[in-house]
Amino acid sequence: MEALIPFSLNALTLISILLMVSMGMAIIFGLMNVINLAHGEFITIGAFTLVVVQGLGGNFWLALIAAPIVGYIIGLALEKALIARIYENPLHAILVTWGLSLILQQVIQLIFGASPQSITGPFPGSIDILGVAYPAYRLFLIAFALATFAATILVFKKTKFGLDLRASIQSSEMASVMGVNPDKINARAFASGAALAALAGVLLAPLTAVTAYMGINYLARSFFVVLVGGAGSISGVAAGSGLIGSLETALSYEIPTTVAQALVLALAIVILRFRPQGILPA
Amino acid sequence: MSKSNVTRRQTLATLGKGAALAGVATLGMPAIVRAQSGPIKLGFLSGLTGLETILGETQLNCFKLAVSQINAASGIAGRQIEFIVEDDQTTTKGAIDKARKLINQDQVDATIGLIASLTHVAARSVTTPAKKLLMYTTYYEGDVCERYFFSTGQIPNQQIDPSVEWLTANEGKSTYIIGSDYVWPRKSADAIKAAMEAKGGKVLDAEFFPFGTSDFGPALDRVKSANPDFVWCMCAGNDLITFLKQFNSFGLGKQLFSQGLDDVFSQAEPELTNGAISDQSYFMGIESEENAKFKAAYRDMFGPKPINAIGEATYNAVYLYKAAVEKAGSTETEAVIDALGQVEFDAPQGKVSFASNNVARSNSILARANNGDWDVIKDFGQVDPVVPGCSL
Amino acid sequence: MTVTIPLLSLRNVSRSFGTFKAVTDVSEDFGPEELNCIIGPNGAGKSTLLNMICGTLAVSSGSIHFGDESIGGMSGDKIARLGIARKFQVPSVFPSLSVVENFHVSASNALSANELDEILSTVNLSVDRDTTASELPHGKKQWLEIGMALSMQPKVLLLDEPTAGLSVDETRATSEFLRTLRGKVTVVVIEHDMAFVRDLKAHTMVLHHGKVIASGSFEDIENNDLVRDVYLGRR
Amino acid sequence: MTTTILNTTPGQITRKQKLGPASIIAIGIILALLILPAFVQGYTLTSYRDVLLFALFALSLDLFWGKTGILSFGHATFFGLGAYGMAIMSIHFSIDPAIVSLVGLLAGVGMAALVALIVGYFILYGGVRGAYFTIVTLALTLIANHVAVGWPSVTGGDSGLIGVPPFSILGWSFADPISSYYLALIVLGACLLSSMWVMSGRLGLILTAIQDDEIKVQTLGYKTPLLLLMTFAASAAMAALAGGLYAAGNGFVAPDMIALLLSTEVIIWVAVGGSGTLVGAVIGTAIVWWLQQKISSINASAWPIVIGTFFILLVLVFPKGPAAFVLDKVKKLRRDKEDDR
Repeated sequence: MEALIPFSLNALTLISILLMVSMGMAIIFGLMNVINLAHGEFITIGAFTLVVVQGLGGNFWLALIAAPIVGYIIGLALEKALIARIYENPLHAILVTWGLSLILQQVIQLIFGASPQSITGPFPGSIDILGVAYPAYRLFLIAFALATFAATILVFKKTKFGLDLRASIQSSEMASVMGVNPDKINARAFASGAALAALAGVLLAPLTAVTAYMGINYLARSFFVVLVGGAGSISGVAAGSGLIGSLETALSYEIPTTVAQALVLALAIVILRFRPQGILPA
Repeated sequence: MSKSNVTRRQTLATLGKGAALAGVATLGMPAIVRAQSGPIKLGFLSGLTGLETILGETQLNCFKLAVSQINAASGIAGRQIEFIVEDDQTTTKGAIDKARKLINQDQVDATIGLIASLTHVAARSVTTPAKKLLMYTTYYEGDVCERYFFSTGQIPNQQIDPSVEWLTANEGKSTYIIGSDYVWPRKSADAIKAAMEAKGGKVLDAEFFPFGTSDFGPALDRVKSANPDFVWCMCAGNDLITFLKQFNSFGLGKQLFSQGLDDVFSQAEPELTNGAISDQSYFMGIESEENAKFKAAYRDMFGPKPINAIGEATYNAVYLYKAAVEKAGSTETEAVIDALGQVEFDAPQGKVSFASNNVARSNSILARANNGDWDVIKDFGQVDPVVPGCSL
Repeated sequence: MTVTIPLLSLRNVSRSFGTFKAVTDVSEDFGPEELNCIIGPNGAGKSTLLNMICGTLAVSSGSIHFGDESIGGMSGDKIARLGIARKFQVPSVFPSLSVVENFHVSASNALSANELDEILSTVNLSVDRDTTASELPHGKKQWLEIGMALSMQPKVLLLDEPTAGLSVDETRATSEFLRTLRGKVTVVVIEHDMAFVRDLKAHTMVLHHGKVIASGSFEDIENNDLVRDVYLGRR
Repeated sequence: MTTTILNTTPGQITRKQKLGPASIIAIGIILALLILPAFVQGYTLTSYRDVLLFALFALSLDLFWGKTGILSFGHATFFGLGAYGMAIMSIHFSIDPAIVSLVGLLAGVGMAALVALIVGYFILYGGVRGAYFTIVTLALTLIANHVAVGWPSVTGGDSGLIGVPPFSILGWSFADPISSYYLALIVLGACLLSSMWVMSGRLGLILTAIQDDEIKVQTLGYKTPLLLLMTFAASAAMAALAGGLYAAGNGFVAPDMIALLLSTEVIIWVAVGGSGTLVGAVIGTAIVWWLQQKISSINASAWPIVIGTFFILLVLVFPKGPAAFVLDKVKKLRRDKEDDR
């Protein structure tokens, strides 16, 4: 029984990480159908916002507010300048966003240097849960990820922006007849996706090395979370993260982690054969 | 990369054109004679973009420092050193392409550098058949035995064996290994097992994680259950930082040992590395006249940046090459290789020289990180490298 | 053509989407080498029926036979290879290929130069042979698609509103052309345009709310009260 | 019907019956490459040989991506399987040296084709197309790379396997730079010309038609998943052929020959040459290789920025590829001149 607690907490941590990094992807790839290979760099931008904020004397919480704003602004600018021209052609999206990703990585490295950036996270100690000590920050991460997820769902289900976005995805012609400007909605949706990714970057920074290349580690997996969960639905992300995260954690207790990760990816391919729409389609 | 570097490259390019013209003028001379006058050409090849940028930069700086010192002091046997810097992007394709360029197009006399194992394998596939000298300057698993390949970093018997001796005597008899999933940690784990067992100790388990692992939680959970006397980490590069962050947050209260830690890591993350033990051939804290001069010169040229063993080994490689050329009286590869076995250099870490297996006799220093610096716990002095069955 | 064409027969064919019944209990024979029309108001289930015959949609219950072979639930490409060709409602040709290339793709066997010329003149596209399909006007796209169906040398030709969007002249030409097929191939046409159906003098079946409410010669249908109420009466 | 798909009797497909500009360019390039060793010697020639093999790899991707419009992000998997097949066969098994290269090559090519068939079956028959296919194949490369790194007893792990013998067959050895260069050139030339020939026939038309409207092609009686699967497998086999020869040429394999970076690089090569032209893949590979050599030697950190910017320009300025961009300009110039007359 006691062994089960750290196991479930570890699984929850991984699920939360996947959830955080995939929510932005669920909007940009899942809803808007843009293959964004620069998604990882939006995460990196978030983490480096934390580096800058702390460098200027601010703290983690300030960065947690600043990063989504920075992500939103950069996302908005990039959408206007580049992404808006590539909605029609997935191949163009792949090339442009991959190019963008290379440029962002190198520019961040030129500005900040190659060595890992030092940052300070909140909650250094651990907390006792039913007699098992577990790092406090991880518990915070789990709670924060769930809260962000719930908030995102609410925005998409209840606000006008969410409705407009879903309408304009169904049919941009219909949406414009209804008085929605699809260009504006697309820009805001893309920027929101970037903002969520940047938020994930701040949350990940206390757990991992902050470098210009940190984002690429999350790219392929967030695609998979969205695909397996069901592109086109935000709630699918929870299903996808839940399945991949718990499976990977469980397998890693039994077989080498490398093999476990390969196995989970292979399983995802098989799932797509039988449920091409994902576990929880729109 | 800094602007000055670009200008330097441009200067070199102009120099190169001058050399080409000189080549036309002396076309009648036998090639060997022509090659023995004019500047000596060295190739620097390493990962300057991508995941190993930080190590590659330090390595390149140390290389440039050695070259500029030698050139300022009238060069090698009166000849100036020209150098060409190439980026292997930490890929085999990059390493092969650039090694070929250095050897065929730039016609360098020797190539120095490299970090990741796969790049030295790739570069060797070019340099060894071409019978050109390659000097590798990173501590590694140490199983290469080739006439044209020299290494100035530590190999397991210089790094792991002494560490295990001290750890089993002072920290305890059991350890748990966590490493990145590639050859250096895997082969080193075998060496650790053998060394631990020889001292009556035990490796409880060894786990290897793919590059870019974001969560070590489950592994740390298992470490906790296994309850080893100390934890041995061989995660590489950024994954080492990730591991340290999570290791500290779990607060296991275990001593951490990692021979991947050095001044570059400890100065970037003083809090994270605090208290960890490492074994390197070089730490900035070594007190010697040579090291003081080395650090001062480095600081003058590049500012207050950390130097690590990989960098110092690169610095040593240039000087060892210089000594060998002067001894051989020629840059002809075969003669230089014969001479390399007979020369030594007063390095920042102490005297270094090559053993008969082409690996440098280097120091082995056990130290503990203390707010970014390293306090020497025990200096094992110079250790002879052992590559089973290799004598060249 | 000397090949005997088997009978296309539907027995109690139904198809539902969730709780909605698009087609209910349709039984009908489409006689060999005969012109057949299916008419009915929008949403009557005409296209659904056609989709089931050519395998794009699975049959919920009932059976479709082509000769001795049960084709309900067979994959579309297999049904096509049995000799059932289909023309879609919206002209569906390959826009990035030229007219000739479209025929090369559709033909069941490699076309000889003569066969190609024959098809081109049949559908009146000889001058457009190297035009890219996307550049053809709407009417010519319709003809191209009919030509593609013919190049498969089909035994059954299913046509979904072949005159949609055509001019009066073009419609007349289509009707004339279809009559020349009588006796060579079984033709099933879905149509809206009553004048066109009358012109064809075809065996006609009327669908309403997914059910067959009448079937017979066009004269019979025209004089059927029920049909007049639900469909013809509205005109 | 399938038997007639590959059938291209001359004179049948009128628009393609003349030697098109692409074929003329292809033949021109091959002829130029034939006499290259007269001007380039020694080890530099081995660099050109590797460019030829990478061009073959790019050709294999263009065969699938360019012709079906479905982008595979996993082609490095097949290149890598070819390389590892060659290396594992020649290092782990004691096979008669007279045939070891052939066995290694066949093993690699066979493995690649098999993996393509299995994975292709799962996703192509599952109806996965477009962007989804791209992401799934991306995962394929990640898995393959995990296996290559994480199974050191077979693959040599991170540092790979060294000691792959030069390609030889029944005593004919291609060890020296010149013969291995010609081997690569012959294989590339044969693959290029034969795939151009096949693709100019009905199969090429049908694949283009699938891009336009797959359902319509099905109603014409074609098993479109099967056609896509076969093209994918052929493309994978060709990639493995390139990989196997590359491993034999350089004497070793390493996990970055089966990694995502290589998968993206090959996409760049094809995109630069203009996808769908086949010969463009070869030209694109050479151009990018040359640029990469030059730029990264001048300033290492400039290369990623240059290539990134190039990608963006590629889409925004010349979406059909720089080659097509230039060709269009030339055509327009010519047309303007004719108009003037």
